[in-house]
Amino acid sequence: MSTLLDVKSLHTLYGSSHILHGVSFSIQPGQAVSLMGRNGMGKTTTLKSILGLVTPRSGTVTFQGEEITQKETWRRMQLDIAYVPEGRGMFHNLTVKEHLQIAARANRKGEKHWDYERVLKTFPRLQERLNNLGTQLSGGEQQMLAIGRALVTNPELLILDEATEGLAPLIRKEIWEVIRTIKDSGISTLIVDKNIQVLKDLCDQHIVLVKGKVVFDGSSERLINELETVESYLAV
Amino acid sequence: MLFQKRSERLFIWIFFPLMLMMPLFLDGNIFYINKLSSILIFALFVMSLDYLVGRCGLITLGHAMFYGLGGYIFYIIAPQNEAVNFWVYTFYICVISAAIALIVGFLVLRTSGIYMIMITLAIAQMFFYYFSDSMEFGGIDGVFLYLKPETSFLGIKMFDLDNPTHFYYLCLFSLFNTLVFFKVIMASKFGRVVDATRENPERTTALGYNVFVFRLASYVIASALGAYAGYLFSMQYGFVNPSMLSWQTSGTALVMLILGGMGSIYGAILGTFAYEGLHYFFEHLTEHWMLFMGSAIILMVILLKKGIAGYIEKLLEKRS
Amino acid sequence: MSQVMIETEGLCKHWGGLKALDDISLTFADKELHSIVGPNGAGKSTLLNLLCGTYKPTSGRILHKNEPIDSIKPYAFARRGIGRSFQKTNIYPSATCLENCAIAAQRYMGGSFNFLKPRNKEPVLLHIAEEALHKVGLGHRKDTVAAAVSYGEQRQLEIAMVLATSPCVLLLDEPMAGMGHEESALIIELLKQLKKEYCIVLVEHDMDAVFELSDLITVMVNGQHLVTGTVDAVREDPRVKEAYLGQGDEVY
Amino acid sequence: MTTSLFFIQLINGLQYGLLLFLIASGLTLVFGVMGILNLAHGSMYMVGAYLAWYFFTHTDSFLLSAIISAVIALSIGILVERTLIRQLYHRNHLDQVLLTIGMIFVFNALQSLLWGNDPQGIKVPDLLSGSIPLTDTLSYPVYRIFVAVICILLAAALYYTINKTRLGMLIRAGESNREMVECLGINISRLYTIVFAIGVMLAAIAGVLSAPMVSIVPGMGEHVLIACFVVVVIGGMGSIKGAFVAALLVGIVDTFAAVLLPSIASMVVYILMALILLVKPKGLFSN
Amino acid sequence: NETIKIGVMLPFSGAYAALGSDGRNGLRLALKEHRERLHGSNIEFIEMDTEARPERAPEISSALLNRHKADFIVGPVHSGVANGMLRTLRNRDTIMIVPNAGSAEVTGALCAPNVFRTSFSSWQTSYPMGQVAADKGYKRVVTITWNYGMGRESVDAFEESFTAAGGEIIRKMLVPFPRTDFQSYISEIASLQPDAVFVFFAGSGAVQFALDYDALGLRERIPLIGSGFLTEGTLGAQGKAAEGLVTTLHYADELDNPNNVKFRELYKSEYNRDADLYAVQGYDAGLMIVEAIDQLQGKVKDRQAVIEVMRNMTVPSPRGDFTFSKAHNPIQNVYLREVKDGVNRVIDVAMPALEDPARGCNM
Ligand SMILES: Nc1ncnc2c1ncn2[C@@H]1O[C@H](COP(=O)(O)OP(=O)(O)OP(=O)(O)O)[C@@H](O)[C@H]1O
Ligand SMILES: Nc1ncnc2c1ncn2[C@@H]1O[C@H](COP(=O)(O)OP(=O)(O)OP(=O)(O)O)[C@@H](O)[C@H]1O
Ligand SMILES: [Mg+2]
Ligand SMILES: [Mg+2]
Repeated sequence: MSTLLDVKSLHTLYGSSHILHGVSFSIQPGQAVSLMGRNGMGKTTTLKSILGLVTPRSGTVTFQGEEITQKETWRRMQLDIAYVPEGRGMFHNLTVKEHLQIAARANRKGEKHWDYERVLKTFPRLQERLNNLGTQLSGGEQQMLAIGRALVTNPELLILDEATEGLAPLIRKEIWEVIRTIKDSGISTLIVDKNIQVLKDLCDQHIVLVKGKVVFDGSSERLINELETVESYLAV
Repeated sequence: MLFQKRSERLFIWIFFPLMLMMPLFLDGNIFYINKLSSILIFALFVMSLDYLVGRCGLITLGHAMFYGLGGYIFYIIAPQNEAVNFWVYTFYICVISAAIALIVGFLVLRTSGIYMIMITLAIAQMFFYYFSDSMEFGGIDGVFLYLKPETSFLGIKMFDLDNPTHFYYLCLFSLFNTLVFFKVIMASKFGRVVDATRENPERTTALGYNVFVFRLASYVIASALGAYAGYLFSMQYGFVNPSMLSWQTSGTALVMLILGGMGSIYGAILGTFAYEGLHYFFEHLTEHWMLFMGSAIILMVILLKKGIAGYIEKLLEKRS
Repeated sequence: MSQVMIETEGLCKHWGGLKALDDISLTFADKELHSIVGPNGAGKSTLLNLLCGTYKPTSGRILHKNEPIDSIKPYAFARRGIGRSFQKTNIYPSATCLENCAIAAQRYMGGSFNFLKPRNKEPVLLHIAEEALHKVGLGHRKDTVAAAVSYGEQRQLEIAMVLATSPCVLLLDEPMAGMGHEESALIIELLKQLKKEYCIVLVEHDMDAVFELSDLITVMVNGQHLVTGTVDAVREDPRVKEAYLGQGDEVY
Repeated sequence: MTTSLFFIQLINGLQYGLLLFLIASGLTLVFGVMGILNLAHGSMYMVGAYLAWYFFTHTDSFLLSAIISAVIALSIGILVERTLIRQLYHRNHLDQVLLTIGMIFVFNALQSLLWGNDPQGIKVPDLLSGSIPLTDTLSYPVYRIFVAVICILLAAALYYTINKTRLGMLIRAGESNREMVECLGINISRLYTIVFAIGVMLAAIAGVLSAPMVSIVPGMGEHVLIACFVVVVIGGMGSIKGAFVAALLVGIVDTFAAVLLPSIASMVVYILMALILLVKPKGLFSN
Repeated sequence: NETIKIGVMLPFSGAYAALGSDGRNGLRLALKEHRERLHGSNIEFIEMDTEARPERAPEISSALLNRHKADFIVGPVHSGVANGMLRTLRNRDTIMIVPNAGSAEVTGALCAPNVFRTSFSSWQTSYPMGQVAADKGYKRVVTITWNYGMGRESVDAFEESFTAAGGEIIRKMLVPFPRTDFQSYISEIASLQPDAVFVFFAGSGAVQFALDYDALGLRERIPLIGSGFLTEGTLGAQGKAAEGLVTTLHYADELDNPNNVKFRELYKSEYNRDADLYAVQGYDAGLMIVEAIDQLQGKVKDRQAVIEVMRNMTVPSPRGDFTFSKAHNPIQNVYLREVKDGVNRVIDVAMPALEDPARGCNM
């Protein structure tokens, strides 16, 4: 099967500061890919460039063989991409229930693996907070809701920025389990997280950014072989 | 340095010398001098609004209340048939309006954002109707001041207020002082906290500042200066009218401010001149001046992202 | 054991019907780092918010150096030297990093009602601010506008601002969240230094850091106090394992 | 005051309140829910009244002229959002103030150019022209009852849409975080265009429905503008229920103040607002 | 040939815009019609929009006086604006002609040699109605008006003659200006059951009051009388709600005299709309200027002479000839009118050659 997401030499600037210097990588269907790097290296910027939340100066983004570099964000998302932003992007005037209701939809194939009930089953804490407003949740609950909200769109590609930030260890484990399940069900994921120990088992492929450049792009095997170099990139 | 931005220095070096010489060019044409004086007065008013809106982040739609109060307080406290001292009454008016601002501020500053806009509007409307429904203050027709104050200070008579040119210089002098005054405040340690309360009041509280008190202080300062502008205005034609307090006056000032560029203080002058200039120009062009005025405003919002001051700053940045 | 800095007695906070905090009595001693952990929504941030005056307790008392402080104004907490960082980044985005810290430093330096003194003409104050930046490893960013630094750096700035107020009690809400390894390590080092001088209350899900730093750990579950103890005691407590840590076979 | 007069005044107050809600409904949507400060709202009310008058004199059918006016208003709304408002979402809220004040100027000029400055009026549609006697001197026009009923229906429909439907949730979500809504695959721009246009249309429909009851004059929009903002804010931003209650409250208080406290009658609404905001700084029905 | 400058200060936008443009049209018509009597002077009009905003009045009048050096300044419509203008124009080197604003002060406390009024004083339009009401046998009357100068003056004038003739005012209602929500007041009136209701409202207030009064069913039960502004320029908007209203005013469209017929014809052909009161008042201001230029053979720079001429002038107005009182207010007939089939029909002369008492004027 053809490549799911293909990113080619992205250059992105904020005003006059050049952040991404030709980032390229690709994701195959069903793969889980990690994106790692120290603070401020451009991980978030890469994700935003893929989604069209910032406009890259040059480079292309191709999804399922279709070039989407010029598309508006919402059109890209309708191709069944889902996004969990860093900072969680809660709506201050919507309840937990409404967060899930507005996002829920079947994907382009008409499948509905994830729905309201399944999210609540996965994150029972949310069940107890259904009528709280988004910003009246604890930090971790917000993170769960953000992930749940992304899942109910039944994506082909799930993009998580700082996937487990602010989650308790047990819940974190839970999230990794969820990601493993969705990976098993054939959904691809692109994960930004700092936990290299987990990522190296969970993901098939790993990308490391340093100062807006891809310095490592390889399989878990290669990662384990070159763990020391990579860890030096990440300053572990 | 007080004036940090290049655009600011440039503006001040062009504007004030030009204005100083203006009466020479105008050759004593009373109308133009009067017109310029009233623009300068209004610019002073808009500047005090800029301090509140642009600097303190306190948006009000009731600032004109103090503009009007400046006039009415003068009418109320000054004796009818005796010329009073200008400086003494400046002091009185600033103090009385500051006292009113202290009470009003104490109430309105409990709210924020759109709610504060509305509560300032509400209180201003109360004053508006108080004066416009009253019999003793001439109702909606307003009242007249028959005598202008005299301006001697330590025995030296500086301005003759019946002389339009003198009055003009008084306005220019006041505007310049106000500009410097605000600049000094904003560069001060007090100004640092004011900036902080605007950007993130929650955090500022967490750092241990009593945000309310800083806002109140700013509100009082801006209101007293707004009243001073109204005092000058009422003196120019010897005439006080409730429409000075109307929300339309507040709205117009706000429009001038946004047009000129918020938060820069000197943008207030630019905005006032631009608005009045356009108004004057279109009004003499056609009876349907509103159409052109409206279109010009719309165009300017769309094209200028941060008002005229912002545009000038961008131009200078590009060149350097 | 050293002097008690902050003490809570039967502290409760209810949101409508929800008991976010239920009868919490704890003491926090000077020169100790006391961690609070617990599952998401356990009420940790709520507790910090009460300790620093952002919320008012539904019932119960808070004592600072044996004086009740639950009825004083929010800003007065900071004046007593109770400084906090926020879980959700909370800075002055359009000011430079240095200015962010300068605002914090000015609070305790005083002179905030000085209308005339230029803000940039006070070397002592700027020095304190700069030092705070250096401590968290942000020295090189001092002239960058806070909005333009990355998320992780903003978290560092968040801590620098608390330090710049020269507090005696530090309430830190997930300071390491979103930070990379290097920065986390830096903060851990920093906290090790700081806990020699300050009373620190730390809320954090990064258990490596918690175990490494804490003198005492309190575990909360569903608004209730589960257990307080030393690192080893808590680590091995089966109730904690069940409610929070898991069985210890996984990496966090 | 006799009991019967009391009840008559109560009815007057309710009716005035309902009319206020009608005029403010579009503003509740555009300003309260979407967070766009549209000061030209009053102008659209005026435009609606003038359109109704203009088409009524040409078609002689109230219904037809109402429909045409609504369609024109909708198109104006779409046009304005697409070309102007859209440019300002990323900017300071105050830029919207400036823009919409510019629009007030333009609408006023166009009104005077197209329709002149004379006061105009249209007669109540025949079907609704009767009246119901209340006392031996006073009777109540059927048309006003009809308008009151429409207001109540409108309030219910708005409440349901905003609070219970997915569309309503999306609009609210957009006010909170546009970018995130877009990240859910929703064309927030189009949604906002439509909702803004509906807000504008509601203002115009209020003008149409008022046309047989009021004098159609230049500047009629500016008179109602502040009252509308008062209603939305007292009710609590974004709350339809709040706006409805606030409108009735303002209507009743204003009506009774006019006859009982004539010396401060014009201030009473503002005193009410100030008091409410001092006690509940975010309005009556805010979260 | 000299250029004579006429400054026009009227509202061309806002709520009074219609009044402003009619006044301006009338003024222009007079000067155009009598072109040959101008002794070849060039007439230059300088038109300024007052927007009916009093706070702009001093500035604009200062512009006309000081910058344009206008020989005549015609304006305004609005009394508040008039006050502001008087402040700058009283006893200055120009002639001010007020074509509408009826506030008592203009030819009362603030009267001045160089200030004339071609319209009316509020007293004049309401005083006669008191007599008429008493003659009709009304005993108990409620008055209602806006709480502002003109309103209070009109109601007081009515009260003056009505109580003198033995009537009683059982309630004086003052509505905050410019409120146009009258329903609660009308309900109150209904409960008082007076013999008649006297009102002073103009413009949109007049339209709205008549509409509400009719809608609540009072028009057939309690007669509505008022100063003529209740039905002036508003009949189209009021429709059948105005039928049967009785008012007093110094003009009526239907006035049967040759000047009026000619004027209305001319006006219609020139501007393609029907003349109204405001057009007449503007027209009369024009006639005054024409007459002064004619008599002084174009030499209007000598203001004293102009004032002398104007003071003794008889203006051949469409409302009937009128002269000026010592305070420079018209001495004119006030007509009794009733609305029939959408027109103000003249029933009678309520008071002939009525002179305003000019209280407070010591000229
Ligand atoms: N809005 C902005 N304006 C200017 N510069 C920015 C902006 N946002 C980010 N940057 C800069 O871009 C660089 C990359 O930021 P980005 O947020 O992509 O980093 P990151 O890898 O996601 O870091 P973190 O792990 O801390 O989230 C940083 O140096 C930051 O300073
Ligand atoms: N303003 C509020 N209104 C209603 N409920 C709230 C509010 N704030 C917090 N809560 C609820 O109170 C509970 C405790 O929240 P708190 O933020 O203290 O949790 P926490 O322990 O900090 O969790 P986390 O580790 O996820 O940050 C949560 O269940 C949350 O939903
Ligand atoms: Mg990031
Ligand atoms: Mg928390």
